[in-house]
Amino acid sequence: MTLTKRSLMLATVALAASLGAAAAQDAVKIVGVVELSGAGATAGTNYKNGAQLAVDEINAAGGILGKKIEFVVYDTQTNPGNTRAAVQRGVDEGAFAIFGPVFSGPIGASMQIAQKAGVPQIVGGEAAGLTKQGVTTLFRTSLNQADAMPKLANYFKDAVKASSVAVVWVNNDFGKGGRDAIIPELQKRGIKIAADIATESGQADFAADAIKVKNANADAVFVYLNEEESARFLRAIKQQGYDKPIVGETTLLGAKVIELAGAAAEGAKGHVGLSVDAPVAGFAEFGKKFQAKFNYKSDHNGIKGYSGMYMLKSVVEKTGKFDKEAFLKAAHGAVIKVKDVPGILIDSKWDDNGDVDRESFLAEVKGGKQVITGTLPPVNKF
Amino acid sequence: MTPPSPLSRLDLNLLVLLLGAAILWFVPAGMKSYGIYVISFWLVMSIAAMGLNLTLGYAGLKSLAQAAFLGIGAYTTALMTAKGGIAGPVWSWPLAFLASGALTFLAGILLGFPALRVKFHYLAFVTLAFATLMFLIFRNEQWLTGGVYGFPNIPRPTLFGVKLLNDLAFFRFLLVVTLALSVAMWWLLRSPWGRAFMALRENPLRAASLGVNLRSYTLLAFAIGAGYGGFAGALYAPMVEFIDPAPFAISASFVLLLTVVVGGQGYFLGPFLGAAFSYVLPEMLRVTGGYYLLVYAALVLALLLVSPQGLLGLVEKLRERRRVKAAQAMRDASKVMLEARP
Amino acid sequence: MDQLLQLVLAGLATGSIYALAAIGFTLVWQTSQTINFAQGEFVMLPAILVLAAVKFLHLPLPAAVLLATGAFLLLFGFGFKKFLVDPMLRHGVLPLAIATMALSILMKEGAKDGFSAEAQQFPSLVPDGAVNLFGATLSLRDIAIFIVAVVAIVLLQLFVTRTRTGRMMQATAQNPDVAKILGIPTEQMILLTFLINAGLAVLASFLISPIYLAKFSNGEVIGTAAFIAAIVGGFNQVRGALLGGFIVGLVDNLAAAYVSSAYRAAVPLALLVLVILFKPEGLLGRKEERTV
Amino acid sequence: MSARDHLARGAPMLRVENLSKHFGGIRAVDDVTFEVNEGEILGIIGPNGCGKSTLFNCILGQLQPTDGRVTLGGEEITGLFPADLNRRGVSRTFQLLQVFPNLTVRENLILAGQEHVGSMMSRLFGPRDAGLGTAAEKMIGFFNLGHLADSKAGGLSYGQQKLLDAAMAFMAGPRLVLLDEPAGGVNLTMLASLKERLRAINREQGATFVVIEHNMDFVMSLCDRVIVMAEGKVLATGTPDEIRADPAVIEAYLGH
Repeated sequence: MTLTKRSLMLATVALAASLGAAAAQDAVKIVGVVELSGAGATAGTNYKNGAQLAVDEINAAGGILGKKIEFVVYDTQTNPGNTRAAVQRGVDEGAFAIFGPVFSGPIGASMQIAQKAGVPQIVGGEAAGLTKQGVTTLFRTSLNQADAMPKLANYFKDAVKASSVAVVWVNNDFGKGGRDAIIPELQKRGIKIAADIATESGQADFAADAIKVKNANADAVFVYLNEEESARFLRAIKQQGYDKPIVGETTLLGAKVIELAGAAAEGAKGHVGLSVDAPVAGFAEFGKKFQAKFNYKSDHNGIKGYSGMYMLKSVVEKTGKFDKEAFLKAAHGAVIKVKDVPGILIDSKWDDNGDVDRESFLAEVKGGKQVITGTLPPVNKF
Repeated sequence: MTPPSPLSRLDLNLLVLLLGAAILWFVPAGMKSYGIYVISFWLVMSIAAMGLNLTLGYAGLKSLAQAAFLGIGAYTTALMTAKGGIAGPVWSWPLAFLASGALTFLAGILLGFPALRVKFHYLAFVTLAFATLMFLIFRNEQWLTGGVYGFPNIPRPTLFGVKLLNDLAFFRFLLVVTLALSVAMWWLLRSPWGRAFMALRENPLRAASLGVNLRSYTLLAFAIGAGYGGFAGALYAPMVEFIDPAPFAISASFVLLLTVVVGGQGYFLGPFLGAAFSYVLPEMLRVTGGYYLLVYAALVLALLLVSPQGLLGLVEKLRERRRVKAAQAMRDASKVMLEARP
Repeated sequence: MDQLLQLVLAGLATGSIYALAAIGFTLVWQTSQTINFAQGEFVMLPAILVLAAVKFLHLPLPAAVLLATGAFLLLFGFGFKKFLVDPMLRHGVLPLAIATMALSILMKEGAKDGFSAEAQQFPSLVPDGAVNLFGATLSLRDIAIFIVAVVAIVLLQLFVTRTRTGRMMQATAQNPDVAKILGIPTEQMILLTFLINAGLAVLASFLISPIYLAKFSNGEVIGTAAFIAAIVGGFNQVRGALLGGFIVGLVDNLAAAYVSSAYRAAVPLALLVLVILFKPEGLLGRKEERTV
Repeated sequence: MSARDHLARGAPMLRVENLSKHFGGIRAVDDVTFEVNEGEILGIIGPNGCGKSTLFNCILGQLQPTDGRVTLGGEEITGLFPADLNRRGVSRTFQLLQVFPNLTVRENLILAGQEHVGSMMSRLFGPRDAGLGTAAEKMIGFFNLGHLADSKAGGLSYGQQKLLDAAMAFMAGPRLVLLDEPAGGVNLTMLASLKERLRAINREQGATFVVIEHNMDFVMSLCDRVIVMAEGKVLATGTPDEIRADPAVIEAYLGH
């Protein structure tokens, strides 16, 4: 019994101590709240590493407005409750901005806290709903699904010339969001949905799903899964001798998937938001630096973290001070060009909802590499 | 000099409980939101663990569904209190709280029926199946639960016309509810029911031969334990203000089970200690970076190897050893005196 | 029709992996009342060990396989029994079960932090490719998995029923007290079951990792499937676990195709509950007389 | 007091008719018939494996008899569950120790009586001891366990636990008590005390006893009447003196 009390007091003392630690005078604190374990570990680790790379570069070049960035990262375990706690902790610790998370569910759980505190939150999530809830502190680092899917639907109609499509998606907020966004777009273009197949996050055995896709006899299959699941699915469907077009969005054509799926990834094609293989000098440059530092190939989440950090730097420098309110004001509607800020990697515009707009690409896996076959303009010209 | 029985120790436990609540009322005053959030989270999970402690620790029924009950309570409360909720604004939370408890109580009875037929670890698998099904329902039935997108904007309760928006106010409200639920549990355990639950765990055969209705008490142990899970859920939802299926998955039920065992199953204060271990410690271990789950698991394993009865079991063991040592010293001393005599 | 056939064949291949894990689970449960919640992680880890040996020790693959197998048998066959099960068992079934839960987290996190959070390719001995069978496409790997698993199980069954050591082990599994009175070195026999369990896990790991990719979280699904298989088949014997494994593999695949992929995970568990409620001794299990 | 007086005094309380229990091909209990009269102490003896314990378990609902019936005061109770039987006034002790080790002696006794008073609700909201404090105190005194009243039962010596086990069987004021080897493993002093207490409680509560026992002296000096079983069947019935003189009984025992 005494132990209960004692441990409790210890706990409070330790908490108080950890909360009391103030940021150093000449540094600006940015707290990363990222999925380092759980279902989002791959995406989160890439996001964190990308951001870390940018932080190191910025600090080496003298920081932002003369202040070094103190970048602290808390793991969310891909759990909304933990994400909330971590964002709250970041806010309490006086973070100038919160970086992350990447998965949309945890973003939804935590964005109110950043909103309440008026702290900018720069996230990697793509689910359409996030920027529709009037949260003024949220900024994306990649295309909204609602913007990406029409581009892909056009691709199905014009390039693949499919009249029916089987849709395979992962049953989490990312996959469901993509599925909910693409199906109406396909139907709008007169394309039939031949099969609508949900799979589990972390699923290992895709044999049944592959068999189902094959027997659906659609003209093409749309695969919207996380990286590892994409690779497993590709292997499973190739084992079934499937020979129709396999189309995906960003993840399916990512480096990790190609590495894991090996030959099974060959011929997969689709739309890519961000890619180190895109014919953009900045991306390739980033890809090299990332590879050199972390010894593996970055996926699109690495680019998100990296370019997001440069977006922050650019907007702060534009306002000329570390003022969150001014930041929020300046960031909405900000247009950042590569010629001014090389670290942004690709010309980008943030609108009033925090959505980002930029060019995107069509790609195909050829010879074990992602090859860009076309470039699509931004949704709205800027 | 034998150690006190778990039931006779209860009176002392109540004292600790009241004292602890009094201290906790003031402790977070200087804390920031994060600290208050962590302590609030600890209280909520303590309630859920308290329920499981009744089912598992006192009545000996292995359940892997406590997080599912937490989820049922959380979604019920979310549905009833969020915009367009069923009840009116002032009464909405208290009603939702009662409804969450009642619904999980009924679910507990339902789940208790297999418990009457099934023995040992099989029961754990039946509850596992139930918990999996509940998780899938939370996730798949988007029209009801918001599915994978989650359920946003769950309001904080209103008390005496004041909305508990402030974290400290909400924490104190939480503390009062926790205290009330703990005292109710305390009363239950010291009543003849508590004795019957323990009899159920220690020796169901003998209990039956003494007229203890195994069926009623088994169902009750399940249902009340589940009800506490529901109550905890009714607090969890407004605390987090957003819920999605993840915190109610199977792994969360596992962690709750670990919580009860680590704290000391069948000890009244075990759930509080266990929840501190499972939910507060990891927050403190964040400094270890990505390794804290590893550290946590290693600590649990080490603890179980040293003391399968959990932390409070360890405390009792140490105290017992000291007692034996003292008695031995006394005997030695008297022996010396005897021998010293000519 | 050929969809059904394909699903059945793929289900049998997956099921044979579940069977390997379930058999080990059953053996360990019988000889020492250990409900091993880390069984799935037992199947996950050997492949990771192999990759770690290649990466950190720069061993060629065959040497890495040998080293990983040896290390795993030592740690999770012998060590698991000696340092976890033996000290915990006298405190009852539950604390031990909880300890294995903690062990499963430890193994998972250890694999993640010590090796990699990401899925890794694992080399396969069998080439990619497929054959046609009655109009159904069947991958060579599935066939290989099925054959290797079944051969291993048949060998195990022969060992148990045809050799003296095997029979002693079986006697120990069925009734350790009587076995001890009969002069069987039960301690050694129990250790043997733990080693066999570890060995089967290694085999399952090497078979499945080329398809599933080696990843720290792979054990979760396999572990649950192995429990279900063990209980559905009946805890009493190897044949039961084998049947249980096939049934779970089949049911899972058929459910994914014909029931609802969103509720797929619940279907094998529903089967489990039905078996527990109506035939608690399992499909091939023997009924035990109610005792007082 | 002889057995004849008992027969004259009491009506049949428990009647077992043609009871059989088969396990596969083994007839553990084979067509057993006997009666126990009110207030009587009946002993059942027999070599190991003669079916005594199986007979007990069939009467008490732990096992389902293959054939035959059991009546209690004229009401059929065959196959009723133990808890139901207990609420009809049938109580038992077990061959192996069956106390609740983590409850105190007092709590063990209160538990043994609590389900017989009040309702479920009164057991939740009523007094903690279910109004059995005095009764438990009396029972503790009666069995000389006063100094141990608040000790955990698991910490008691074997003999003390046996006493507690017996005391628990009497807490609810049962009409019929079945004692399964009450003397097993109990030392001589404790044995005398146990026997004396059992007799006293038989006198005071007027309870009827059926006792299974190996200890011949204990049975012969405690019981009014004795049944001898062998290979599942009743071999002989009579007063202790009659049994001692029965050649079939001597044969059965010496033959083994």
